[in-house]
Amino acid sequence: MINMSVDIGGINLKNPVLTASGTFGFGREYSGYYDLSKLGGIVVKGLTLEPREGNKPPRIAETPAGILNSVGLQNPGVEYFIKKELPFLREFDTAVIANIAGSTVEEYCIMAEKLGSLVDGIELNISCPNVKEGGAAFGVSAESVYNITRKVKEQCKVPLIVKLTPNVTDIKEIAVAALEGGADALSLINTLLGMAIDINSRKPILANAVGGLSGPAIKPVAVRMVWQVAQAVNIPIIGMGGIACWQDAIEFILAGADAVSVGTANFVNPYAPMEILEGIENYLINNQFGSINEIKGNIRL
Amino acid sequence: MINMSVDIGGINLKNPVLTASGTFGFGREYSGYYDLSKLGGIVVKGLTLEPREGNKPPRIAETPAGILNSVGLQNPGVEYFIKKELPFLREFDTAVIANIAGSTVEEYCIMAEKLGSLVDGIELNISCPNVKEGGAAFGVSAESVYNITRKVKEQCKVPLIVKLTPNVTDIKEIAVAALEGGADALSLINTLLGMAIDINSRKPILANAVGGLSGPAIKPVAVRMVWQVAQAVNIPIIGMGGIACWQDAIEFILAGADAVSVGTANFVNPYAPMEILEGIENYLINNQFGSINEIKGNIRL
Amino acid sequence: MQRMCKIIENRELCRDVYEMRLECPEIVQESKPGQFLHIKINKSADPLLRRPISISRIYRDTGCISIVYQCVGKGTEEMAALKQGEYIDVIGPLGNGFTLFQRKKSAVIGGGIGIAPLLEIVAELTDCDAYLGFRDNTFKLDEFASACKELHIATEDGSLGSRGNVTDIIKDIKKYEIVYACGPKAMLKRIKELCAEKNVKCFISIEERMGCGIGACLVCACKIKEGDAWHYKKVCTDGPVFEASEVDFDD
Amino acid sequence: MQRMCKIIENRELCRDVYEMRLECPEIVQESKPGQFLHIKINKSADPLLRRPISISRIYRDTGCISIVYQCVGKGTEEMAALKQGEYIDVIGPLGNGFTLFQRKKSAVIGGGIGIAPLLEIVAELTDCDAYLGFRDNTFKLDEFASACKELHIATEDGSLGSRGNVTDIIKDIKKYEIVYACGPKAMLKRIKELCAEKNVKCFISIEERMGCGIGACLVCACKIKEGDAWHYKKVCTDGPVFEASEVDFDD
Ligand SMILES: Cc1cc2nc3c(=O)[nH]c(=O)nc-3n(C[C@H](O)[C@H](O)[C@H](O)COP(=O)(O)OP(=O)(O)OC[C@H]3O[C@@H](n4cnc5c(N)ncnc54)[C@H](O)[C@@H]3O)c2cc1C
Ligand SMILES: Cc1cc2nc3c(=O)[nH]c(=O)nc-3n(C[C@H](O)[C@H](O)[C@H](O)COP(=O)(O)OP(=O)(O)OC[C@H]3O[C@@H](n4cnc5c(N)ncnc54)[C@H](O)[C@@H]3O)c2cc1C
Ligand SMILES: Cc1cc2nc3c(=O)[nH]c(=O)nc-3n(C[C@H](O)[C@H](O)[C@H](O)COP(=O)(O)O)c2cc1C
Ligand SMILES: Cc1cc2nc3c(=O)[nH]c(=O)nc-3n(C[C@H](O)[C@H](O)[C@H](O)COP(=O)(O)O)c2cc1C
Ligand code: FES
Ligand code: FES
Repeated sequence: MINMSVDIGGINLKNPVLTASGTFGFGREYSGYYDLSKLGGIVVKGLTLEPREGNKPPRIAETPAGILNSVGLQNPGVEYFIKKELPFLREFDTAVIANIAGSTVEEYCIMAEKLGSLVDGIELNISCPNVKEGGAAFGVSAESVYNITRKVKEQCKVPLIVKLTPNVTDIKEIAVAALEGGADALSLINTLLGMAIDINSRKPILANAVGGLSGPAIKPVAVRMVWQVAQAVNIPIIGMGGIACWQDAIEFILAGADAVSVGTANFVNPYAPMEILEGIENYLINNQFGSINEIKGNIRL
Repeated sequence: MINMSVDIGGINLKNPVLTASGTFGFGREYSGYYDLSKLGGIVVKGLTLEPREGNKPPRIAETPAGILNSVGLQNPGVEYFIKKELPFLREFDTAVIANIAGSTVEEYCIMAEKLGSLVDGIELNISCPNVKEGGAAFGVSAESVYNITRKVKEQCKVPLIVKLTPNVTDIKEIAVAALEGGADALSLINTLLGMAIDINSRKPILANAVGGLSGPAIKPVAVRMVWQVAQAVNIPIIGMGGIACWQDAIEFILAGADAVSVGTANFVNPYAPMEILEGIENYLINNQFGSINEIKGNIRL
Repeated sequence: MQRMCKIIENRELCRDVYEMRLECPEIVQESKPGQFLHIKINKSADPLLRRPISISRIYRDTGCISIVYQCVGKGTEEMAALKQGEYIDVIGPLGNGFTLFQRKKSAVIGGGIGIAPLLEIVAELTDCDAYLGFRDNTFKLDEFASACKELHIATEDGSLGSRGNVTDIIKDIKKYEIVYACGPKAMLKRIKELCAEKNVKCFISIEERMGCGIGACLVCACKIKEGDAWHYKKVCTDGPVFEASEVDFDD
Repeated sequence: MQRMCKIIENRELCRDVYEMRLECPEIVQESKPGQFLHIKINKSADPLLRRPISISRIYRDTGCISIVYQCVGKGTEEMAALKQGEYIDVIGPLGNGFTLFQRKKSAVIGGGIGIAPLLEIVAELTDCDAYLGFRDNTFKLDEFASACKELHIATEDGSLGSRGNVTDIIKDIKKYEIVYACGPKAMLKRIKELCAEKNVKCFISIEERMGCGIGACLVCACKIKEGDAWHYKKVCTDGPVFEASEVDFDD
């Protein structure tokens, strides 16, 4: 029998397939396509302390093998989530991970406190601008990653996953900072900053001018970063970035991921997470492995 | 009449379409497909002081809408280039730009000296590891970019183009460092660091494990960086990264590029640079612009 | 629901405008006018996303749906190249669709490819006039002519009907109790004003770039007024049909 | 040269192995055995690159070229789905190709899909034997049988000929003056050794992942010995055919 379960810094997942924040709403929309209890976990849409309306449309642009998005964290706020969305998610036998975003460290801390142990884990989205420190994203300097991780960890009653932004010179250094700050696990990658211009209107396609690049196009960058980080830290890694089929998922696990998140692929194929789960299981069987752990990081150089 | 010429920091190009370093050899291979004199310029394969054999194969992996390469600077050395390749290139009425790479600042300087004014410009490839300083690429810290630019500029008898690596947190800061070091122009982007794994052999596809990602997949990142850099510096920019058709080229020019380089697209369509050139000209005509300058950076936000 | 649908027919109606008939009995059962299909044209990652295309006709007897689409880019061009007998990956029906009021005097107003979702409306309503605007080439006029009481046409180049915009040929909007409209934003905005002036109830179908098409990604935002407040609703699930009066076009 | 070539035929020979006949008179004029075509299967950016496929037969009378290919991934699978009458984007002929010596007693040795480029060799030579190895399914045996003096077959599952590797059924390599081989690396390495032992001249066709296919990008490196030194040559222009003795397989 194949052991599909994985432990992500204290969160026990029945299998290594999650859905990525912002691409799966609060689960409702996909619940008509398959039983969400089959998922290893659901990472919910990024939450903020107060409700947010997000950016002006257009918020999406298609690029070769990818998309740019600038949703701007539209969400109903953490309290609404707890009252109105979490009960629905709790009907399913799957891990629920809250992705949180803020403009200041304090906001993140308050959210972690409010979420308490109502969720199975908290994912820290540090790709947001740090308003008090000039507006650069929290995630681009090791120092600020260390700081925010340490402070939020103090408030966290559940395992803390720090989600790394790929828009940095040295992802290993950032990963180590999160580790030292107390992260129980890491997830990567968030989107690459990109831009697309409509040559007829001569305007950026996104109302926000720039947006986050996701989808198959970024997979090689994501695999590389997971590989680098897996060598630099010894905490579990959730790998993501362009995973569209089970082969992609295996690639991330071989690079060093303990689990994978499916993002943009949900838009193209709502069944993607289920097909990926099945494919991983078959790969293990066909290659006579007994568990995910046996292939994690298991490449020959 | 349309004025297609552009000035790149003192290099006068008859039109804004160049071919990117490493994707066009020394021009010979494509000379059978069209008259190279029609190009704005040719940026030759990266040169080193001594001949290099490069990395073990496989050196290429295909990824969604992109490729990874790890050629490892296979080249016959700068002296062979001057003696055996340059005379051939000089048969054509087009700008010849030497792309140079090295392991130490001194190597770059010696090459610049040797090239003297035999070429129309020198492009500094700073994506190479700085062997004396721990092996990080020259291009990832503002300080080392400033240093290498300043030192090479002292030896340069022709305009100096600094080619930026996209694997950095803040491309604007790097661009400013190159400007302050004395760069006459910038080119961007070089490849994004990526990786691909063969799930059957459980080995990286590239013998070198990691390689540089190029092709349409990276276009949104490249356009964003060109746009950011165009706002930060006032020297000419050669934009590249995934340009496959004239629409892509216009996108880069609207983002702020003065000229464009065609790279990976040459492998797919040897006529790509010619088709792009024609498309740019038609776009200017159809939209009643008189020159490239009129559309450069001309987007409405 | 997601289904592989057989292409029964895919033909050019006029330059760059195509009609495709799909066999999809299960989707037909749940479909109503104004809803859309979210179509993955091939298996490639380029183009990556599905394309939202309105349901143009629902043939309950044969279990088929017709869509009418215009080639404007990579996706629609590839769609035009598909052949009868091939299969295509469809999610649908999606969106809210139009609520039809049989006993009210109605008008449909369409601009360009925006006339596509109006075809099923006129097929289902008994007392309906149509106002259609085109740039130059016209299509589907016969179907409108036979299903509507009156048919008014405007073309930008004057090649058929009045020269100019469709909004200019609507002489007496207040004779209608309900207006259903689809087309370019500028047209919808003008119709919203016309209807507001005369107090005519008006439903419009809005286009916005989409990701998932099912409400999960929040990219398809449309600004909706609610009293003095506003917020973004989702075109894919809250729409694509909205009451014209609640849509804020000024953003 | 680059041409859009019409597909005259595209049929399955055995499971996952296809033969495609292309109309390309200008390419035919310049082609010789062992050269390859560099094929862009569709216009999409995914898959992005061209695919190198050996010329299998050259039909000078009809101006056609046959290629024989195995479905191993996205590109070849899409190729298998193409239909007669469609066009495909081809650059070719590329590479050096085999130099044939008519008056010498020759053998071709092929493994799996590596037999493809050998077909034209046996068609052009008069005194040639063939040694072919397959995993299970065989293809193109008739063509070899009628063009060769002797035909020896090995299959891994023993379903036809001897069970085992093709290199095991070559009893007397020294009766040949020249050997032409194509197949998996391990097979080529073994053949190189066999021929070296008995001093038989041997030409092999090498595969390596390619970018441009025309010598500009330097990704298709193959390690070649020259005396005590070595350097990387380009499979696409210096090869794909090399003398076995100069290829360094140990890297
Ligand atoms: C609810 C709805 C119903 C629609 N019904 C029809 C219809 O019946 N017939 C028809 O011809 N068109 C319809 N459209 C527009 C149609 O979706 C676009 O024309 C189509 O997606 C363009 O794809 P492309 O690849 O050809 O163009 P590209 O410009 O290459 O597409 C690039 C990206 O932009 C998106 N995009 C481009 N134009 C539009 C647009 N107008 N609306 C939404 N997304 C767009 C594409 O989906 C894709 O993601 C509808 C759109 C929506 C939102
Ligand atoms: C000179 C030469 C001649 C060849 N002749 C034939 C032939 O006659 N018949 C045939 O079936 N195959 C031949 N091949 C191999 C053929 O090119 C690959 O099987 C094909 O490119 C696989 O593409 P794919 O998209 O199906 O596979 P994928 O694995 O999806 O391809 C991914 C990438 O790897 C490359 N690649 C994968 N396998 C190979 C390989 N073995 N050699 C080179 N590149 C590879 C692809 O070109 C592509 O860039 C030849 C290769 C070379 C170099
Ligand atoms: C529309 C959209 C919205 C997203 N919203 C969030 C978010 O709120 N918080 C977050 O941490 N990441 C967000 N992401 C990033 C994804 O979770 C994921 O890291 C990224 O898309 C890469 O994975 P993919 O290529 O599989 O989509 C979003 C991505 C998309 C496409
Ligand atoms: C095979 C290959 C070799 C390259 N070699 C070099 C090089 O020697 N020096 C350099 O500065 N850039 C090199 N590049 C980077 C390109 O010049 C270009 O910056 C990059 O590929 C992005 O453009 P593209 O997406 O159009 O290819 C190489 C790229 C490829 C694909
Ligand atoms: S398209 Fe995803 S929410 Fe509307
Ligand atoms: S494939 Fe480009 S040099 Fe051989």
